[in-house]
Formats: sequence, C-alpha cells, structure tokens
Amino acid sequence: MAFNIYDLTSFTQSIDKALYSVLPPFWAVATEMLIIGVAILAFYAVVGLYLVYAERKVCAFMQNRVGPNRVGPYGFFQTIADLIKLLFKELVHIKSADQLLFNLAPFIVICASFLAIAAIPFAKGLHAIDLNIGIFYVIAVSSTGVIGILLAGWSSNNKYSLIGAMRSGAQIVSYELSVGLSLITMVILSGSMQLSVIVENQANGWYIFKGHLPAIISFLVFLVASTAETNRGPFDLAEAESELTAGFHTEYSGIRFAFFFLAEYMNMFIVASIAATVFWGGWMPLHIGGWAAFNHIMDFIPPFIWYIGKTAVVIWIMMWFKWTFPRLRIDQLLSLEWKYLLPINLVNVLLMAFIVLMGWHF
Amino acid sequence: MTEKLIQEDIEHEEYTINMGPQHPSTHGVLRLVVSLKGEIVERVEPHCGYIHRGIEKMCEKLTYPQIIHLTDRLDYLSAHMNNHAVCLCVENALEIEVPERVRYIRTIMDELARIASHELWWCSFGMDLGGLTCFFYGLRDREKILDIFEETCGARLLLSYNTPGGVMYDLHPDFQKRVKEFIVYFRKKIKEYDDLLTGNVIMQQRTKGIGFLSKEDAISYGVTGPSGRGSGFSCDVRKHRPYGMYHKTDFKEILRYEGDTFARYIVRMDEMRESMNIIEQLIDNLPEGDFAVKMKPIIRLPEGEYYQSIEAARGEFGVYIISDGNKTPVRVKFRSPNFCNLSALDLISRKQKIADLVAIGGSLDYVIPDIDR
Amino acid sequence: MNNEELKNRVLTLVPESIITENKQFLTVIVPPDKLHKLAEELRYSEDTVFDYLFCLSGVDLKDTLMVVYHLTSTVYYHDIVLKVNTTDRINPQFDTVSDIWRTADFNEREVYDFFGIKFNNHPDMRRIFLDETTIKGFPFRKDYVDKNIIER
Amino acid sequence: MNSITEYFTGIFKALKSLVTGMKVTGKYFFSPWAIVTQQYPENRKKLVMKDRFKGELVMPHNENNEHKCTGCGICQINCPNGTIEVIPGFITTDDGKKKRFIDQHIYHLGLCTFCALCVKTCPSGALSFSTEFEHAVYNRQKLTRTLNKEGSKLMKGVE
Repeated sequence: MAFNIYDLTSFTQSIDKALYSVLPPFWAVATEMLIIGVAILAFYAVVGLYLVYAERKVCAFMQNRVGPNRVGPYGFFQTIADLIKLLFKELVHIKSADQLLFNLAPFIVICASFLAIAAIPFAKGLHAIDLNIGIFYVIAVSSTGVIGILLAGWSSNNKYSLIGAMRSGAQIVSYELSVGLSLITMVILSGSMQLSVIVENQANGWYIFKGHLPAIISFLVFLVASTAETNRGPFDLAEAESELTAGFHTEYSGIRFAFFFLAEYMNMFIVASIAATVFWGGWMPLHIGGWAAFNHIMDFIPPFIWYIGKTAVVIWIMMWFKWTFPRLRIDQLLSLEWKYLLPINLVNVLLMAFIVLMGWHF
Repeated sequence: MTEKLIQEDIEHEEYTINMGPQHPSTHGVLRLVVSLKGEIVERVEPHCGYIHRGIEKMCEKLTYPQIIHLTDRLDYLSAHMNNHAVCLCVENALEIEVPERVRYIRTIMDELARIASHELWWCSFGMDLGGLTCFFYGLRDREKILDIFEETCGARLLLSYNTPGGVMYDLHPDFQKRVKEFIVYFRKKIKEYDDLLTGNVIMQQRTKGIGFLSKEDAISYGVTGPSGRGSGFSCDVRKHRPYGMYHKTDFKEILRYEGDTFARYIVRMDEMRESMNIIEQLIDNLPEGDFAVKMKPIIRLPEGEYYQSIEAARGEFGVYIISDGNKTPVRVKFRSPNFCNLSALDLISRKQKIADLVAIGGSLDYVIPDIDR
Repeated sequence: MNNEELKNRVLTLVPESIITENKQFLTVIVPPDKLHKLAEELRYSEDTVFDYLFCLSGVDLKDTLMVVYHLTSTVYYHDIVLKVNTTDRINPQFDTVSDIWRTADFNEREVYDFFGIKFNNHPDMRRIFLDETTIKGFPFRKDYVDKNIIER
Repeated sequence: MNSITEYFTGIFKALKSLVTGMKVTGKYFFSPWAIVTQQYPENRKKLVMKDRFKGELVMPHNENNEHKCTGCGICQINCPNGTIEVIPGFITTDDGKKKRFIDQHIYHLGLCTFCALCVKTCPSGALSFSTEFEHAVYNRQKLTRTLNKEGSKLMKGVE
C-alpha cells in the first residue's frame, strides 16, 4: 500500500481495491461509506471544537485579553471540557414547543453542514466524492441549513426565536444569490464545476491571480456573502444577542445547543474551504511563474498543509470581520445585498465572461 | 394592564415582547414591554422598579454625612458627582466656604468620573450595536481611571470621597503625575475609538437619523445631559449654574442639533475630549491648602429647603433637601437624569426597528439604579 | 424677568397665592384648583416661558401632603418654585401638569406611587415602581408602617 | 450621473472606514504585549494593593496586643448600616470611678458599604482599613468578626 503524502490517490484507491477484493461489491461500498462517515465525523468534531477554541483565542488577542487559559496548556482542552459539559447538561423540555420539529431542527442544521463536507477536496485524492457538479452540490446542500434554523425558531414557541428565524430566512435566501453568482464567476473561468478539476487548473497560478480584477471582486463578494450565509458577525442578525438574546436558539440547551454551535463553526469551515479551493487553489502549492527554485520549495509542503493553511487564513479573516464590526440592521443587510452585492456581481459575471471569451486571463 | 396591552395587540395584529428584566441590552433590570409590527416598534412601555431600594426614604433616617454613601448607589457610574451634589447642597445650606483646593479636587475628580462613565457608555454602546471588541477597549482604558481613584479615594466605583466640608483624604502624592499620564494615554486611545466605531460605515448608518428627539421635546421631557445636548438643548449645569471650579475654567458646552442617535454619540465623544481639557487646565494649578474644613460632629441644617443640581455624566442630577433643623432631613429628593431620559424613550423609538431601539437605548445611556433609586 | 416682576405676575394671575422668597428660589404656594391655570400661563406666556420642569417632588410634612414643582426657563434662565398642598390624606388630588411638561408624566406617577397623590386628567395614573398587588399603602408617607422594616 | 458617482464613492468610503477599523483590531492581534489581563490567582504573590484601598475594617494592634479603642461607640453611631456593634464593659478604677472599656468590637463585614465614616470619625484613631479584599467565605457567620483580639488591652496614653 503506497502512501505518498503528496498524492493520496493511490492510497485511497488501494483501500478501495482491497475492500473490493475481500468483500462482495455491496458490502464493500457499505464499508467504504462507514469508513468515510466515521472519518468525517471525527474530523468534524475535532475541527468544530478547535475552531471554537481558535475563535476564542483570536478574539481574545484582538481585545487585549488572554482568552481561555485554564484547561490544559494555553487552555487547549477548554472546548473539549465545554463539550463534555454540554453533553451532560439537561435538555430543557419546552412544554408548549412543537416537540417533533423542536427536536428535529438541530439535526437538520448539522446534517446540512455535514453533507457539504463530502465534496470538499482536502488533498490530492483525498475527498469523499468527486462530483462533476461539486460547486453546485455544495451550494445546494449548505443552503438547506436555513430550514433547520427556521424550524428551530418556529417550533420553540418563543417570540425572540421567531424573529431571529425570520431574519435568518430573509438573510440566507438573499445572500445565497451572491454566493452562487460569485462562484459562477469562477466557474466561468475554470470551465468546470468539478472541484478537483478546478484545483488542478490552478497548478500554474491561483485563480485569484489569474482572473484579474473580476476574480478579486468576486473573492471579496464571496467573502462577505458567505460570512452572511453562515450567520456570523457582522451579519449575525439571527442570533443578535444584544437584541434577541440568542435568536433562534434561545430555547435550546445541552447537546442540541451544541449542535447549532458546532454547525455554525463547521459552516464557517466549509465556506472557508470553498473560498480556499476556488480562489486560492485548494491544496495546490503557491507557484509563481519563472521562479523554479521557489516553486520547488513550495512543492515540498504537503498538499493537506496547504489546504488547511489557506482555509485557516480565510477563517481568520472572517473572525477579524466579526470582532471588528458592529452588527447591521435587517434593512441594511438586505439593501447591502440587493443594492450593492448583487448588481456588482452581475456586472462581474459579464466582465469575467468577456475576459474568458477574449482569452485575456493567464 | 399588561394583559390589556396584549389583548390590544391581538386586535391590532401586534406582537408584544418583553425586553428585560433580564436582557443584554437594557443594561440592568429594566423591563421594556415592546409592541412590534414585524420588526417595527409600535410603542415601548418601560416598567421600572425591579431594584427600587427606597434610597430617598432611607435618607430620612440618616444624618447628612451618612446620606453620601447612599448617593453612590444611585448612578454608580457618576458616583463622585452625586456625592458632590449632596455635599454642595449641605455646604450651601450651612453657608460654608470650602477651601479652593477642595474645589479643584472635586472638579478634577468629577471630570475623571465623567470620562470613566463615558468610556463605559462607549463600550456598552458598541456592544449594543454588536461590536463586541469595543467593550474591552473601553473597559481597558476605564481601568486606568479606576486605578487613579483607588489610589486616592480607596475605592474604585463607589467612592464616597466627598464629605460635607471637603474630601475624605488629601490627594495621593502621585495623583498629578498619574492623571497627566492618563491624559496623554487617553488622547491616543480616543483616536482609536474613532477609528474603530465612529467612522465605521455600519455604525453611522445604524445611528444617523435614528431616534430623533427635537429640542422642544427634549426640554419638555426634561432630557438632559449629553442626550439633551444632542438635540440642541443647552442644559449644561456647569455653564448655567457653575459650581466647583467650572466658572474659572475655559470649556465649551458641546451642542449638536441633529437630535439623532449619532448626535448623542458625538456629544459624548466630544465631552470626553472637553473633560480632558478641563483637567489639563486644573491639574497644574492645584493650590496648596486644607482638603477639608472642620465641621461640627453633628451637622444640623437650618430649617428650610435647599436644591442643588450638578452635571452628572448622564444629565442634571439634583438634590432637594427639606430640613426642619434636625440632624436628619425631612425629605430628600434626588432629581435623577436617567428617569427623565427614560420617559422620552417611547417617543423617540416609535416606528423604528428593534435594532434601533437597542441603539437608542444605548445612546440614552440609562443606568437602572438611578431610575429606580 | 427678575423675582419682583415674577412675583407681580403670579399675583395678578392668582391673587390667592402665597409667595415667599428664600436665598435660592422664589416660592409660590398655589391653591390646588389654580395650579393648572397658573402653570399654563407661566409656560406659554412670551415673557416667562417656564418650559423646563426640572424637579417634581412629592413631600409629606406629617399633616400636609405637598407637591413641589421646580421650574426654569431655557430662554430667560429665571426660576420659580410652585407648591401645592392639601391636608386631605385619604384621597389627595391635584391637577396634572403632564400636558404642559411631558416629564411630569413619569414624575407624577412616581409621586402617586409613593405618596398616593392622585393627579386628575393624567393619561396613565398607576404605580410606576412598586407592585400594585403586593404593596398596600404609600411607603414614603410618614405614617406608613411596614412590619418588614427593621428599625436600627 | 451624479448618483452613480455617489454610489461608487459611497462604496469606497465605506470600504475605507471598514479597513480603518480592521487596522485597529489587526494591530492588537499582532501585539500580544498589549494584553492587559491579570491572571489573578497566579499573581497573588506580586499583587500590590493601593495603600488606601478600603478592603475591610481592622483594628490595628501593636506587638504587646494593645489597641487604641476606648469603646466610646462613636463609630457605631456614625455607621449608616449598623455594621458596627460596640459592646462596652465597665471596670472600676482604683480611685472609684467607673471606666468604660471595649469588651467586644463586632464588625459585620456583610453589611459594610466601606464609606469610611467610622475610620474618619474615630476620636482615637483606633480603626483603619486593610487592603485585604478576598472576603469570600462559605458561611455567613464568618463575616461577623470581633475586631479586638482576645485579651487585648487599651494602649497607654489613649483616653
């Protein structure tokens, strides 16, 4: 079993072959699914927890504080302790809540983010499924999360929750457009929706450099719109703790609350991954044309590290937004989308199409 | 009554929510019954009294020096000004002239307390708008003032530093140095405040044109302090009925005429700068002398009525004492600025959004213990 | 207007009023039924313009209940203090001034809450701080007894 | 045309204001020396309290277990909250006079508002504030303290 840190295709394929050789095809597929499921679940939990930790540390440093520093060295196990606490916490039973929907909502939210992970290429040959409509799939799946939020707000029979849910609905429906259009801009450039192809195309230069101005604009738009789509500050109107206490998850406690909480961070991770993959070349190392030695050094860094590093930078930028800006009001939120982001995006798509048509990109 | 309101709401297809008593943006235990139509606030009904302690009634049982420590607990952020008001009232009643040094000390302390209070307002206002980082920057700088207070007064928040006839202790030897250091430090930091929040486009859009309070309404509702001055109501007691050293210092009364949330914001920001100017004028000229005049062990106010108002951080704070010649007053009434400011909340937040209600509440800067007394 | 002129003005408006002058303020004791008329005149006439009611206090002087209005003008900066009192402790009533100065709205509710003085024509005459259901009586009155209060 | 330029200048002004704000937080993110948090239980050793800090009321005793309190009760009268209870005792001196002395000076820390009126009005300067601020106890009774130590006496020369 060849394990090459730079190209995991042979590694994954050898597992695939080994399974098919010992098991009948149905059970081989089932076992593969199980392995992938467990692996992604573990990844999900670890990333979710450590994003919470990272967020707390980042905001602490921005605010001249130390952040979590009691559990473990530098508070490294703080979020694990928090998770254990949430696991043991009482699930408060809301008498007048719609029980089915109330219990279902956190699962819908977490499933949406869970599904989206499947299509993301973590390294060369390391992705659960390489759909030929990868981007389309991610957009479609990640927007189902809003159903969970709406259900949560509706079913908890709380006025604050309802306001939060309605805000969230309006917000995600509008910002979905900008996310989609800014990705379409890049799809025009790459000519493919398959994420692996998009990454391979960036071997000689990331799209953000290749696509001139339209690529940069669409990156900025994507960053803003995806921050809004994940309900994070300054667009955290659905939670808006100074207005609506905790918005749609006011009534949730214990592990159900943890689901919402983890899903928020995973959504952030997913959109950051998409941004890194589509604009910054995913796991592709940084290559600068003509600098052979430099490119060679960059090639030594494993793709997975590149991928994680790029995602981390995008996440850090999103955190930077959150801890700097005040929250928008709902009408400003919508006018930002419909009056600014959407027209800019539409013009940008045209511009990009024109550039691609004329062959002006690198 | 609330039941009636809810019934009315059902008829008008309105949506009643309780903001508070436990709510992040009411800054304490204030309950606002808000009627909404979607996101639009139709009316706000403040319900106060959750922490009413009957301080005015308690004062009727206490001697005048003992009243002072209770006034700390009104508007705890301008504790020093509240003490100052009571002391001035007692001194005026007894016709005592306090030494010049005392007046200097009190004025400097008042202005430091005002800066500290406005800093806390700034950070909580930022937090009301959703910019959580503001909160920590504001508190970080306020801490420096509290350290100065701690060094001289022995307490950080509830100072009880004034006594009738002077102050408790003389200034700490390091006081002047520390205050000057602070001013140099804070002039740098206030620029940062502007960068972070004042100039921010989101903040400006959320505050400009929101919560309009006209000058006539400000006067009629008795909205004083920075909130009133944001509407162009010239109500600075420091200018109109000078006390302490204000008649000898050169300072501007900050006035804005827009009357919206942003105007109230800018007035407070400018007041911090103006307060620093006042301190700078006074800190180098501190006269030598006693820090208190010798008072009789038991203070008896001559029979009569006495009113003294001072400019606290949130507006005109008044003390109205009726004495019958005994060592305890017959009636003490505190004119609380926040109580009057709160009464205008309903007027200015109608037809605004929920988020605006929070911003307006932040810009009125109410401190609940002062409302409830 | 200086105090002398104000005094004359008040006396022409309400001849029954008793005027005293102390160091700080010109104090007018007005008969309760004339209060609203006098307040309105002082607020709206061009040369007085007492537009800012800066302190409204209820006072219990053991036998009489009194409400004190501290007024000032933001145009002329002259002050006046109006007082109304009654010996009726069962059902004391005065006219509201909340239609003249909006700040009186909350302050009169406070006075009602603590002293039980009712203000006629007030738009919303109910307790503002205390709970209607649990607290009986008016705690700031001198004769208020509460067994929960521990005398020191 | 004018509205179009307004639209674009609006965008650029907004972006500029956002970047100025981000500069502030970004600067602090990369300057960890600006952290102001004090790590409390760890820094107890080197924690310096200000001398005048009103932590709790104490009655200083000298090395011979003597204090200055005469038991006059002025602090009790001046205390606004009933924090101080002075329980005096009386002894008959050699020349037949009854003399007041302090039997127990009881201090209810839980009621104290730290107004310092007792310290200020004490005629013999027997009371002072210590900078001790860690008042948390498990039992409310522990907040009631007797300030004069067991077997302590009045200092010579204090009347």
